[in-house]
Amino acid sequence: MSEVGPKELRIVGFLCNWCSYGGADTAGVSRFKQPTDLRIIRVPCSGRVDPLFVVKALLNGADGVLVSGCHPRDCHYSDGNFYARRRLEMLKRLLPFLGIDDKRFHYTWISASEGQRWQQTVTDFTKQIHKLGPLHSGKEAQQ
Amino acid sequence: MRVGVFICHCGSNIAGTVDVARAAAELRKVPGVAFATNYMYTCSEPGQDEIKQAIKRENLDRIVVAACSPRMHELTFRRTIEKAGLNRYFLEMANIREHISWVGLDKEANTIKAIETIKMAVAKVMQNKPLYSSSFKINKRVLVIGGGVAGMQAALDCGDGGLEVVLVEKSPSVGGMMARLDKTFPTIDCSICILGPKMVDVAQHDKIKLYAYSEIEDIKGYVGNYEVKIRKKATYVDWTKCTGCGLCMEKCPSKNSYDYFNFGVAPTKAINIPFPQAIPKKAKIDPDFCRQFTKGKCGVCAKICPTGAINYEMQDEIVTEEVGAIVVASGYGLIDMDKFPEYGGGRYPDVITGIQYERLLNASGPTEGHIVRPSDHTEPKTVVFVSCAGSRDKSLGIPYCSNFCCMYIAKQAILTKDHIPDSQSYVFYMDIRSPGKGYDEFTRRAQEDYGAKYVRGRVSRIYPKGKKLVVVGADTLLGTQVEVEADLVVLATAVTAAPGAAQLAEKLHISYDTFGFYVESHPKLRPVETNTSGVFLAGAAQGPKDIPASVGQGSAAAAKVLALFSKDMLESDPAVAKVNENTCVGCLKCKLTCPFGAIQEKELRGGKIVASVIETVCAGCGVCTSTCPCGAIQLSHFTDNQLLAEVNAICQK
Amino acid sequence: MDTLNLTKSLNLSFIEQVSKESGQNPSLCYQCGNCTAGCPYTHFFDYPVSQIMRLLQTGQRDTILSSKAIWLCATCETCTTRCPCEIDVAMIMDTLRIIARRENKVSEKDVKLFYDSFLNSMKEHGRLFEVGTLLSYNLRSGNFFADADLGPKVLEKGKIHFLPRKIKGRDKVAKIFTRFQEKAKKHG
Amino acid sequence: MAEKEYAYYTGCSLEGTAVEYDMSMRQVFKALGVGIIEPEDWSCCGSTPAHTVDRVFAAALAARNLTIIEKMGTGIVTVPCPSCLSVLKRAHLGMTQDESFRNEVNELLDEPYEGGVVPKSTLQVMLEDVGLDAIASKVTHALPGLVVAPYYGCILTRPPEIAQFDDPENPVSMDKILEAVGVKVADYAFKLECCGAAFGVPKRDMVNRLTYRVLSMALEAGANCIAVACPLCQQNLDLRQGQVNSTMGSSFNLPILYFSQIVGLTYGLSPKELGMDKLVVSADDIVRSRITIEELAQREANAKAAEAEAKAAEKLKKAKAKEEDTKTEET
Amino acid sequence: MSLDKLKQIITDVMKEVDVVIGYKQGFDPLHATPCFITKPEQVDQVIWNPLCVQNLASYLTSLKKKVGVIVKGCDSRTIVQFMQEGLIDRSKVVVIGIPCTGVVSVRKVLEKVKHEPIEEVKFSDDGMVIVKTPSGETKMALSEVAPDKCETCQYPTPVLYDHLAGEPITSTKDPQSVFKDIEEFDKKSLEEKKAYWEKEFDRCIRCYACRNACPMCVCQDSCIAESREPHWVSQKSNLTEKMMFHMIHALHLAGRCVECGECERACPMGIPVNKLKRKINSDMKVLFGYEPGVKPEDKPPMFTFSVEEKNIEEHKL
Repeated sequence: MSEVGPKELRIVGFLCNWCSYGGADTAGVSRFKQPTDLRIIRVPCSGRVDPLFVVKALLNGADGVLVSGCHPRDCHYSDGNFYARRRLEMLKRLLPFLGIDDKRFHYTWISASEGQRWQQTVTDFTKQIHKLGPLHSGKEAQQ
Repeated sequence: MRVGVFICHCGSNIAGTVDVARAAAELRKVPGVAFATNYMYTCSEPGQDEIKQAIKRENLDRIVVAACSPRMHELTFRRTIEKAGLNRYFLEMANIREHISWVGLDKEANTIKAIETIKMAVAKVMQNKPLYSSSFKINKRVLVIGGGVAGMQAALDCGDGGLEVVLVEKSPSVGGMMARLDKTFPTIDCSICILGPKMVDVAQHDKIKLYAYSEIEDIKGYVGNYEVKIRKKATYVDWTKCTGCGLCMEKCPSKNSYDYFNFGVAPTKAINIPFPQAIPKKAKIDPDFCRQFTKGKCGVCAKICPTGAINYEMQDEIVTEEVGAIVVASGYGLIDMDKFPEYGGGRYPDVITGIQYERLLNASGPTEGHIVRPSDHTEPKTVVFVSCAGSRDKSLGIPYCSNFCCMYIAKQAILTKDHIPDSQSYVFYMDIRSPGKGYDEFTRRAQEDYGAKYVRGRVSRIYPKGKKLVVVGADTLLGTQVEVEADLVVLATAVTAAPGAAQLAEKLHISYDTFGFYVESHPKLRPVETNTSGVFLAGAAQGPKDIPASVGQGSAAAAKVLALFSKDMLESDPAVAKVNENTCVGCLKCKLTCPFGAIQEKELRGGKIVASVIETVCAGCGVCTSTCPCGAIQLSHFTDNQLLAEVNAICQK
Repeated sequence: MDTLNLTKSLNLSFIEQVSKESGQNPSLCYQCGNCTAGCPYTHFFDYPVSQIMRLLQTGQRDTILSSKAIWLCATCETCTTRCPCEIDVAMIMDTLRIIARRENKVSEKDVKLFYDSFLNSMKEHGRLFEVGTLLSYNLRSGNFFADADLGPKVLEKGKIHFLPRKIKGRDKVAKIFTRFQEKAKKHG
Repeated sequence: MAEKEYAYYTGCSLEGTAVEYDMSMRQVFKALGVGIIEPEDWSCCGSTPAHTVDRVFAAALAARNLTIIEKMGTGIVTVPCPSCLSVLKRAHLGMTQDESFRNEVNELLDEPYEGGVVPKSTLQVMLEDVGLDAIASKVTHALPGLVVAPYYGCILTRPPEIAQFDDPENPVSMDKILEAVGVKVADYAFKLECCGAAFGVPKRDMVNRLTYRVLSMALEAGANCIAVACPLCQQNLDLRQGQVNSTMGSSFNLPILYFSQIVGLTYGLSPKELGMDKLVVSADDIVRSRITIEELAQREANAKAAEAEAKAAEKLKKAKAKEEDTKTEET
Repeated sequence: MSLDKLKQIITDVMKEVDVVIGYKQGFDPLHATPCFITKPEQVDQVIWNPLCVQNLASYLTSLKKKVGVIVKGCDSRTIVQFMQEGLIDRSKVVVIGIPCTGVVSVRKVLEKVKHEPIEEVKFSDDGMVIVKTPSGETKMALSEVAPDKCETCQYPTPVLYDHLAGEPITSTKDPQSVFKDIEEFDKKSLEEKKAYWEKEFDRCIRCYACRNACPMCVCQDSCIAESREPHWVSQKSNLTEKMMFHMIHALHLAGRCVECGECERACPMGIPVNKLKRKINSDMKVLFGYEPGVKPEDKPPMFTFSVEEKNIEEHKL
């Protein structure tokens, strides 16, 4: 996309409404500074995140995808993140088989009170993606 | 489609680091956006008026508000657009404050991020569908789980408010932990004297149906309409016949039964009434110790019972109750002594827990209020209290404070001096936590008037030396190791979640933290609600708390139930899953994964099997949607297409 | 006692150094005193171990490094075993000793001398030569008759060898010493 | 059991002041059919001073031996001395859990250690690998009248993350082994209190006071002997007992035996091969009290018979008294 | 196994079911084709030889009647998987199992005979395939022209059956080697793997034959690859959309694919479409100790969870 500055990469984040989205809010309220590459999509629960969303984003231009939900046992819907954990783990193992570095996809658990952890996660993940560089070369982009 | 975009300055909170005017200008270029503006405080009354007017003036049918977090003001703006005649679900918020202006340093980058985030919201709102709530009838009966002081308070308040109450208590009598206490701090009034009348009220209240010695087997349903299965455990005594005369207990030859009520301070009989004030005052057989059960012969109680109430063949019974709301007041547990090998791990009889000491102090306890050492029944002259036995101890996985130990230790130190005037108490503590009304004065009194010696430091170990127990600790204020040769040591053992707390939570579909305490909906603003509507919390099941706090929560939970039941009908949240019966292939994988059992099998005319959502049970997590291979079940407001629109808005190769 | 000026004496880089070398976070300590309470040596310490932890939290580098306590700790691990905050206190004491040795700030010269005699014996013979170690320690400490009363008892039991048992690979053991010294020099 | 072979890291003390530990341990292992091989050309593990110098350096001194043992291919090395054990375990665990640490240590070594050795105390091997039943099955003799206070010392089970054996606050392994060979064990609260052995030489006064506490608590618990599994503890409690008596004004005369010596005595091994004569506080009384289990059984049977006789006499007396009573009532 | 015995079983089973699904001779001597036997006189059409490649269990979910079905070891896993997912009523299915010594890949045979017309196909007792074409007879070992799945087959005898036509056979293939090819492939560099898949998927013509042949693809006409509600893939014929389709197929089969190989057999472009699913299966084995279609009482791992996942560790950045 034209708006993305030359230094920024495209990172998509799927955050559950009750914990991680709240954690990102907490980080904001606490003014914990973060890199600006990430774009956040709010979902009710990490269990709502069909691994296909991650694939869709990665195939269509994202350089990295982050999924974050409530800590195991703390799910607002009691079990949603347990399903997410299995499905996202399956995807994480599949990506390198397709030739996509699994470091481009990270899933984790951050609670609404863990502003600092959110800041750390965004910062580290963004750094990791920058280390890997863009996923899509210019040639493909034209295609 | 005519989307209106309202970008908030939030004073300088957003406008300080995001070029809001430029964002508005960029958004105007987006296809579908009919109107875009920026405004100082969108959530203010004039700000909301501006939205309403623009909807009319510009003929807008979808609204995007770019401002703070939707967790903050989504409801506000939903009401705003509803007042202007739009369906409330035609609103999307772009969080450009918490996620952008407050966390990014570079204004240029922030502005680009804000523009894209708003574009995502626009893309999503264009996929939004109008959603409507439906209403359903409420069953105005309430279930209270736990007959401790919190649960009884909730039951009595609900009952007095005219609701029918079902009260389920796990042990043979109501009263909970408070019934075991001798006196209460900071007033030193007798615990059972103030609790007893409440217990009687519970028993006699015509709106309260009490199931003692019963447990929750299963819970089905949803707010307004729960179906609860209750297991009435076998007591081997027909309570309709038992008069509580106590003759059986007197004659029972099994004298070495574990006394659960007295925490094993002394043994009891295999058939017993737990304590004189028990409600209901009925006898119960402990088959682990009863000779009839362990040896297959005895039958003394059956022979002696004047009403013929004994029934060795009794089985557990399952009863079903229907209620509309649930108050969970299942209380707390205490950490086991065996977690403290350095304090003997339970091997030294004169190292006891705080609650055991309460029973020694209590006039109706096994020693009739005489403080004696369990080992040799002599009166202790030197008593050592160890606070934080397990609490604030990360190495035991209990980093939290148990809340009320500081206070009861002070109370016990005072009572010790009252009972044994020539005794000396020592209290090992790390911090004295006494923030309640009159609490700090009370702990001071223990030291100033009753001469309890407070020693700041932990106890490292306890070992027996002759008849004494040597308590080795530190006085960090003196900067030295200290030793006390004690006659009796009382450990303020850490408060834990009640045994079985996690299993009950699973049945209720409520969350619990890593320690097993139930999680409230909001730590400050929704302290007795849970995330499952219709289920409320009271007392120490939510976290360690003292009597006044538990009673307060019991009443608060009752108020919540009464408010919920003030209407005859409830409105359901329409952001639930919906099934497209045309594309559903009836594989029912959604039913397999739904955490709430909200999905049923349904046969259409012509025999086709499809999934069907019970709207009132669906909580809106969307696990079904990510499970369904053919996209036939879609979580409203978070459909595949809505989320794909957001992905597509930012991922275009 | 003088007022302790915390602004001036708070040595953050020292706290950082100890944290890094020991792998322990001193901030976890909430001063419950359990380490002191269980310490068998506390009567001989100038600062009980909980105060060493406190001094560390407040960055009192010089006081700590010149304390006797860090040299009198025998690493019995009681503090580590019982710390409710899961701090390896003995490891911190060890680290402080290492730093003190490196900085030549040893308060308990006798203890260090004994350790050094031991290490020298090891470097020389590959194994510990008990008599040699004791003699060497006595000579260097000026404490000529330390434990002289015990000598005859041991002697009588035929437990003492007057000649060191030298192992074949003692040059290899010595090499560990020299490599370490070289490395230490290189890194300052 | 007999097929299993262990590397046996003696350690310097067992060549000198703790030679009787080595002698008795070897005898007991032989009796139990446990094969042990001494690693060739082992060196001192560095305990205890090396860790005051540097962690990597300390680990390297220990790891040199681990490398040698790794090549022997026994997998497990059994170590009688807890001090050596602790150092070897620390080096082993540090090097297997942290790769950069391993590399640093290996830089100091001629041949790198790859992490293939599990160090276990001799106590652990006896309890877990040999088993109490096997230990009990070799008993031929009894030590009636002996009451032992097992003294574990500070680092045999601590810290739990390193030791990974027994309870760090109330260890019972030695109690169990001694009970298995039919010895009476006193419940004793000072099983773990450090005796100060590490400072035996430079801080004699300090050590004497610590030692005093341990000895007096054992006595108070009704013990007439202390069992140890650590050469430093033994040396401290035994050799310095006289010193303690003169500085503290006490008059202790408590034999301090290695647990292996006690086990050996119950196996009927000769006091000489168990190194009993090497003890400073004489254990001759204990040795003299030794009888065969057949003798013990005879003694017990006699005692029982006597008791039964006494009881019968008592009964008869009572019955007679009762008879008298009824007679008087009748009259 | 004797064909007579099979026919006898079918005749018996006919008495209790509405239809029996088996194989008959196809349009040329190299092809067998499924047949639906509803009358006793049709029993004689039935054949059994290594050309009987189709997975007949695929039909079970769409039939409402009581059915008898002939399955090989590999096909039987489909039935077990259906049972795990509650997709069939077991009481309405009579399973006639055949212990199988391996089938042929028609594609491989045709390559060997350079796609000449087939005049006759014979199988010798010593495991040879003799194919007669206008240019003469070609002899090839069965193992040479077997599909990949036969090479590591662990279940030559059906994992479940009501009748077994023949004596059970035990697998001689090393169970450790089942995913050897997957492991080998995974060792390649990311660039190599990416290039491989781009090349393979670029050939896809989106005919959906793989999906249609798949017994576990229960969505049939509701497949999201062709729907607009939801709209996961566009109709654009570019690599991204092709890959997206194959990812949908693979992820929807996560922990469900019984590796019958029908997708690959059906693909006209010879794309190794089963490879992705086998990769996921190898992970399911590691993560959850799960193998699709083996034990009827198992739960497919993507539709359940454990509170403590033994083999999933939290990922650190």
